[in-house]
Amino acid sequence: QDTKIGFIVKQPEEPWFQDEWKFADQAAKEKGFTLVKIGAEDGEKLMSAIDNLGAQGAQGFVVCTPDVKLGPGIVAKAAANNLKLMTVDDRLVGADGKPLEDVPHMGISATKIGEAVGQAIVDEMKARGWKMDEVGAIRVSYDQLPTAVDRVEGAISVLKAAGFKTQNIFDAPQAKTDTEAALNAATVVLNAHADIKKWIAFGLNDEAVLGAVRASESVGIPADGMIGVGIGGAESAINEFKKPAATGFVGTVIISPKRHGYETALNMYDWIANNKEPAKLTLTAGALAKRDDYQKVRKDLGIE
Amino acid sequence: MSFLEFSNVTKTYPGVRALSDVSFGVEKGAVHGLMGENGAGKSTLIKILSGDQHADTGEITIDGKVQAYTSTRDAFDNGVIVIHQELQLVPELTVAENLSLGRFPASAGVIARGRMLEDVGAKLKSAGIDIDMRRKVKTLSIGERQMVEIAKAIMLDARVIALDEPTSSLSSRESEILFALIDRLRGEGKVIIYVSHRLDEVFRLCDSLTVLRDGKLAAHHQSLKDVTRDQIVAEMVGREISDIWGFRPRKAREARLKVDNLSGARLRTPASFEARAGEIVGFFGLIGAGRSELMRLVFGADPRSGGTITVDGKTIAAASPHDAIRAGIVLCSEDRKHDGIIQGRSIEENINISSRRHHTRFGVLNRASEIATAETFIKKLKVRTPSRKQDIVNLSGGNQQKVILGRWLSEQDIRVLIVDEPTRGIDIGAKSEIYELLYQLAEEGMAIVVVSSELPEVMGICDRILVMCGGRISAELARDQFAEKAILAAALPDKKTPDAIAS
Amino acid sequence: MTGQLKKIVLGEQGLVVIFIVAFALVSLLVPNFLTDRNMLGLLQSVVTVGIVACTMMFCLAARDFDLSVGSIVAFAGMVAVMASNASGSILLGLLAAIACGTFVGFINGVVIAKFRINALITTLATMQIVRGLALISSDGRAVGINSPDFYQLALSKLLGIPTPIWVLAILFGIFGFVLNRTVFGKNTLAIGGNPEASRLAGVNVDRTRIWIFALQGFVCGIAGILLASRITSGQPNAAVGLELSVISACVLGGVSLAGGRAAMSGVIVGVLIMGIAENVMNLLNIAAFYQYIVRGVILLLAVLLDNLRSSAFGRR
Amino acid sequence: MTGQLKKIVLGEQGLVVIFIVAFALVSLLVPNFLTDRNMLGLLQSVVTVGIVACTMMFCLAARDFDLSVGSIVAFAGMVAVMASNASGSILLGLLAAIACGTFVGFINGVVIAKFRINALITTLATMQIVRGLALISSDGRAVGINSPDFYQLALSKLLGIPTPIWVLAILFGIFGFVLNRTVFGKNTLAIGGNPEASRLAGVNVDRTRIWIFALQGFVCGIAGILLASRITSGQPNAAVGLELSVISACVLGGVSLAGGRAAMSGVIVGVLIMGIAENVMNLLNIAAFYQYIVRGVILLLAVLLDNLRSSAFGRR
Ligand SMILES: Nc1ncnc2c1ncn2[C@@H]1O[C@H](COP(=O)(O)OP(=O)(O)OP(=O)(O)O)[C@@H](O)[C@H]1O
Ligand SMILES: Nc1ncnc2c1ncn2[C@@H]1O[C@H](COP(=O)(O)OP(=O)(O)OP(=O)(O)O)[C@@H](O)[C@H]1O
Ligand SMILES: [Mg+2]
Ligand SMILES: [Mg+2]
Repeated sequence: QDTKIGFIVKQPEEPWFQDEWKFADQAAKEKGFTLVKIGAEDGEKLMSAIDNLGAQGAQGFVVCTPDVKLGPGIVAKAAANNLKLMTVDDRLVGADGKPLEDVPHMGISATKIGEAVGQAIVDEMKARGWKMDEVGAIRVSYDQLPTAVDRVEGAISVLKAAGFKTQNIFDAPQAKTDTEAALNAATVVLNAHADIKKWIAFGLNDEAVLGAVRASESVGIPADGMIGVGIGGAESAINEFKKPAATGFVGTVIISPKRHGYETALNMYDWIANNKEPAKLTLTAGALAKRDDYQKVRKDLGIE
Repeated sequence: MSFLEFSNVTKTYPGVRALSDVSFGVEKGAVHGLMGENGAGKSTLIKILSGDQHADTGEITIDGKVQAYTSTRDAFDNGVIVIHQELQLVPELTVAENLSLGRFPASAGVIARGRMLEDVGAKLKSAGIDIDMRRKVKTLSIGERQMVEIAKAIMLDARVIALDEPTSSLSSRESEILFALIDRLRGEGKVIIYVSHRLDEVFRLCDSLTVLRDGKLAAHHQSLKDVTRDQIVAEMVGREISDIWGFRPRKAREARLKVDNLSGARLRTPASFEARAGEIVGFFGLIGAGRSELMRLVFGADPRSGGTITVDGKTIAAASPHDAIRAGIVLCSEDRKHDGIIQGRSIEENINISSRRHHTRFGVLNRASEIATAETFIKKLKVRTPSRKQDIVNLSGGNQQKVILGRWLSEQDIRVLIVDEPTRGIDIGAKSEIYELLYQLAEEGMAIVVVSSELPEVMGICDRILVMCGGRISAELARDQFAEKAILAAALPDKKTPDAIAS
Repeated sequence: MTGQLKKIVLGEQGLVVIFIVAFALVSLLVPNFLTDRNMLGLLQSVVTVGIVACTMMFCLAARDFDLSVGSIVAFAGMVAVMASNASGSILLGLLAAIACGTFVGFINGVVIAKFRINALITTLATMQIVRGLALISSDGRAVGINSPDFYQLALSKLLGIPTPIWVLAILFGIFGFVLNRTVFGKNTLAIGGNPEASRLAGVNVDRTRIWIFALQGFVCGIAGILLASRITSGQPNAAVGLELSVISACVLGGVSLAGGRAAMSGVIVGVLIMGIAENVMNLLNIAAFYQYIVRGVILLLAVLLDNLRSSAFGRR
Repeated sequence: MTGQLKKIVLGEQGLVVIFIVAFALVSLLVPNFLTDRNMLGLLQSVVTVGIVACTMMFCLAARDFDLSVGSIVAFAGMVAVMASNASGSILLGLLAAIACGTFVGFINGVVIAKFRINALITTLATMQIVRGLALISSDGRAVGINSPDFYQLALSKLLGIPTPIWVLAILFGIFGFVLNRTVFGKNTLAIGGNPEASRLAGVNVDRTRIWIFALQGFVCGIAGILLASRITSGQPNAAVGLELSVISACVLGGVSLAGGRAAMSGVIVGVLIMGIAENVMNLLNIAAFYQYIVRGVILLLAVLLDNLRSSAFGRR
């Protein structure tokens, strides 16, 4: 019987997941199994997707869940459909909020990524010789998404540890997770504190930080008065680095979709075909990419 | 060959043959009457003439040229204007805009407002229609709207003008304006097709006449000189009706409905009146006299600001139609399109909507009784329809009116029946049957209030007439005091000589 | 023969016939489609949409709109979980969820009927308010279920068929009956046909509308509970965009947005068409971006067919 | 005095008056609100919604709906960027974007007017199809702009005011004029007010509707270009949910969903109210979850006020 593996992601439109799928496909081609890609934006779609995989005769699946609290449900559903289960990016938790250790997982913790962002910003501020007191921070937030909260809180914890004042951190809540919403929210913050001339920005992803950078440009803050560090390293961030002149978008913490996509699919295949159970927990690292070294960083991570 | 010629026009709707093989011609400078029972196919013929509907077979020729319209626009461009039976106005636009719709004077798409107002103003003035053309149509009463609708006929230089029951919501004063207008148009050599259920109007206006029956041509009169009313009625209905009122004296009993100092937003002067069991009370007045407003207040359709309503000695809240119906008051409203028919639902449902509560248990319908009720009233009121399941919008105007009447007549324990223009758009045969029904109900002890703009009607069937003028009751006459002049005098706001408008 | 065929396809039950033909085709052509497991999975996937469509049908038939359903479903799910967790009694949790759903629906109804505020706007507002409440009550995070019995709601089976599917079937039955055979149903249709005429015919329009929205909330409460049980947690972000799926399903099923026209059989078919489309796309492994296009095209085709059918019969 | 006051507040321009009062209050109470920079930021943030609202007003006035605007805006933005990059000419890119937008709108119009498919369903379908196209054309990724001149569209200023705001103001002016003073505008209102009467009066209803949707697409094209320039890239996920914001703004501005009633001044006020609400909430640093609730309540209050106003004048 042919091996069939599902790969379910929470936001199929997002470049990140597109990349994961692309690399998983690569693994499928190499090993000759069928990969079924399904997008499941919420818990209900996810449950249907698992049923659907079961009906198709798949033997296992990799999932990035729309919500980690779905854990027990996913485990039960997978068992009901007799499917092997691995998670990627987001680790499942039980009702008590503790991770489900039994489910093999590959990922990087949201807090860790946030901390990397914070560290990059602190380093850049030091390099530019900024005094913490005269800098304002835009926290582009999308608190509806727990991951987003963890990421920005991670960044803030590093900033605070480096001596950044809490009262200089301003919240710019996005109504949606696109650049325009971040741009509008950040503009308000910048205009409300016109006296602050130096700004830093961080958020859920590259798009959010880009919004803040665009906002700084539109209110006339020069590129050297802005430090934005994004997360993801997808096209929109790379575009910034390709621009002829440097912008306030200083860097992005690239997390590699290659490992996440390729390796999880491969592990799942090994598990099904060769009964080789994957490691319970694999943590990948993010890497900071800046204007001058992004090509190298991407190559190191196995992207192009 | 005549100037306007219908030849072998046939039209079938699902389950209904509306017109079969109708042929006749009309000459220039003539007003041609078109009569027939409800559902005989008059409106259908007019709709085909206007390009709104297409005949299955047969054709229309004007001035020797076969007309092949694909839309109403083509009909305009060929000089055909039609005033439809149902009002076709846009409430949010002004009178002037409504009259210019479809042909605004404009340069490069920008409306020449000045020119528009000038044109419309001139046309309205020449026709003797006195309506502020800057008002939005939604602020006009039905009668005023009808006048606006009629004004469309003169807005364009038409060769053929068809009017489908234009006087059904006009009182005699407005009707006169219309008749003068028609006379003028005749003088200008237009062809005019005039649909009406009112025989006196037809005799007053028409040069020739066609009678339709069941979609077929029943009679065609080149001239009305030697034709009698009874003959036309017989051609339409298939039997003789000698006295359409058929008034029967009754005895009024105890007072059932007592209205005391009732007032509301649109009826500033408080009104008081009463109606007794077994009595038919008529309300007459000119357009805008406030009769409909008063009845709506009694029925709780509009919020009242003061006054009391008593039925059989019991004061009732009547804060809504729902309450009023349960207190035994029902109102059959004048605006059937807006307030009467429930579009998209069957005849059966339209009839049962209110009275079904007598047959339900725990809110569950009693199908058998619903079907029986529907069938009963379809038969009793002679509604022309292929089945009780027919969507009410597919019925002819008069048949819709009958269904709405059926809705109210199927109610039980009515104490007070208010009918506002009950015979609007209803053919002569059905009219006399409806009067007969009203008499029966009165004899059974109901108090009946009839609001009508047809003076002969109120004089013909009522025991007592209340006249309204300018929002208040201006006169009350018992049957032995009925006199046209006196009634009209009371109805006229400006105390002009009533002879000028008496028909 | 062709005349006969035309009559069947274009007749009153035409949509059902078209659906059956389409279903047969899909069964033949798509591997793994017509298996027990896939059928059950398919049905389970339409439970939320199907349940909410029952009352949305009434809403649309009365010429109203309800955009708040997605939020209410999410909120009710949260309440069910949190109340169960807090009180330790699942029953209490369920009651609380249904009460909350009904209450929100009731408020919708009162605002719309009594203050005469446009239903679209009112429910757009409550959609946001209720979503906000759901997020606030849980600080934006999903809430796990303490008692495993709660999952059983969705996992338990009767005659081999999961409970949620039974609930759906029962609600289909009840609301089909209510629409056609009760005063409430007929009044709803009448209000949609002509609200003013219905009022003058003694229908208590305001009360009927309030009832419709309250029922809608009630049903959303049930849907929320089943959803929470299925996904084993209360999620404040659940069921985003549900309103559009539900309205599409209803319109696909021949419910007129201009009011006055609705049939339960149509809505069931509409719900199933939407579910099958999703299911088949996943079975055929159609790429995510193309799914958008396929979904749009199916929607268009389905209404187009229905339209041809209606216009062949001269009704609009 | 109170009579006078009542007359002003509840009169034709009542919404405008209420708005001015609210604006004054906010200016006084919210620090940093009434500054040049904040005002410009506020205006820039409503450019997309405002531009699209211009034609949505026509759409609603004609008793139609357009849910596809968000997708068209995103798609047009993508096209602008990709065509500019491919051809090396920004002008060509802009033309391509506007042509694409107009084309989608035109298709919407043709399907709705000629095949008589419900506008809600049609545009729900095109909304998905066009979003799918936007995602497919770029493989779901943002596309960067090669030529920095493209950014200048959004960054350039005239008399100290950024170009997008000028564009918005000009479109407000044009469409206000079109609505009230042209045959097209009056026909639109007539179609919404009474479609049957308009048809019988010889208005080419189908053509007018097609024009409305084509214009809507055209305007979405412009909005898409400005948005792409503003965020310096074409993003396939941009403007999700735009349709609801735009429709809310229009309804807030007194456009009747039952058709036939619309005014540009109202729509402008509606757009500004929505923008100010967002702006003030951010200025006051209201937590994200509470923003949902505040947004909903403001929406309700605004229509409630407008309703009181209308009913005080006896119109429905
Ligand atoms: N759209 C339609 N669908 C089905 N039947 C229709 C439709 N329109 C009209 N009819 C039927 O065609 C017949 C003729 O209707 P028409 O409106 O021409 O009558 P009419 O002579 O104008 O009657 P009235 O005096 O009541 O206005 C009626 O039996 C009516 O029910
Ligand atoms: N919707 C409305 N808005 C504002 N004014 C109205 C409205 N409807 C009617 N009116 C006004 O109320 C007054 C009385 O109305 P109406 O003409 O209906 O009275 P009526 O005596 O029943 O006459 P008829 O029924 O013969 O038309 C008129 O002056 C009319 O202009
Ligand atoms: Mg007729
Ligand atoms: Mg009247």
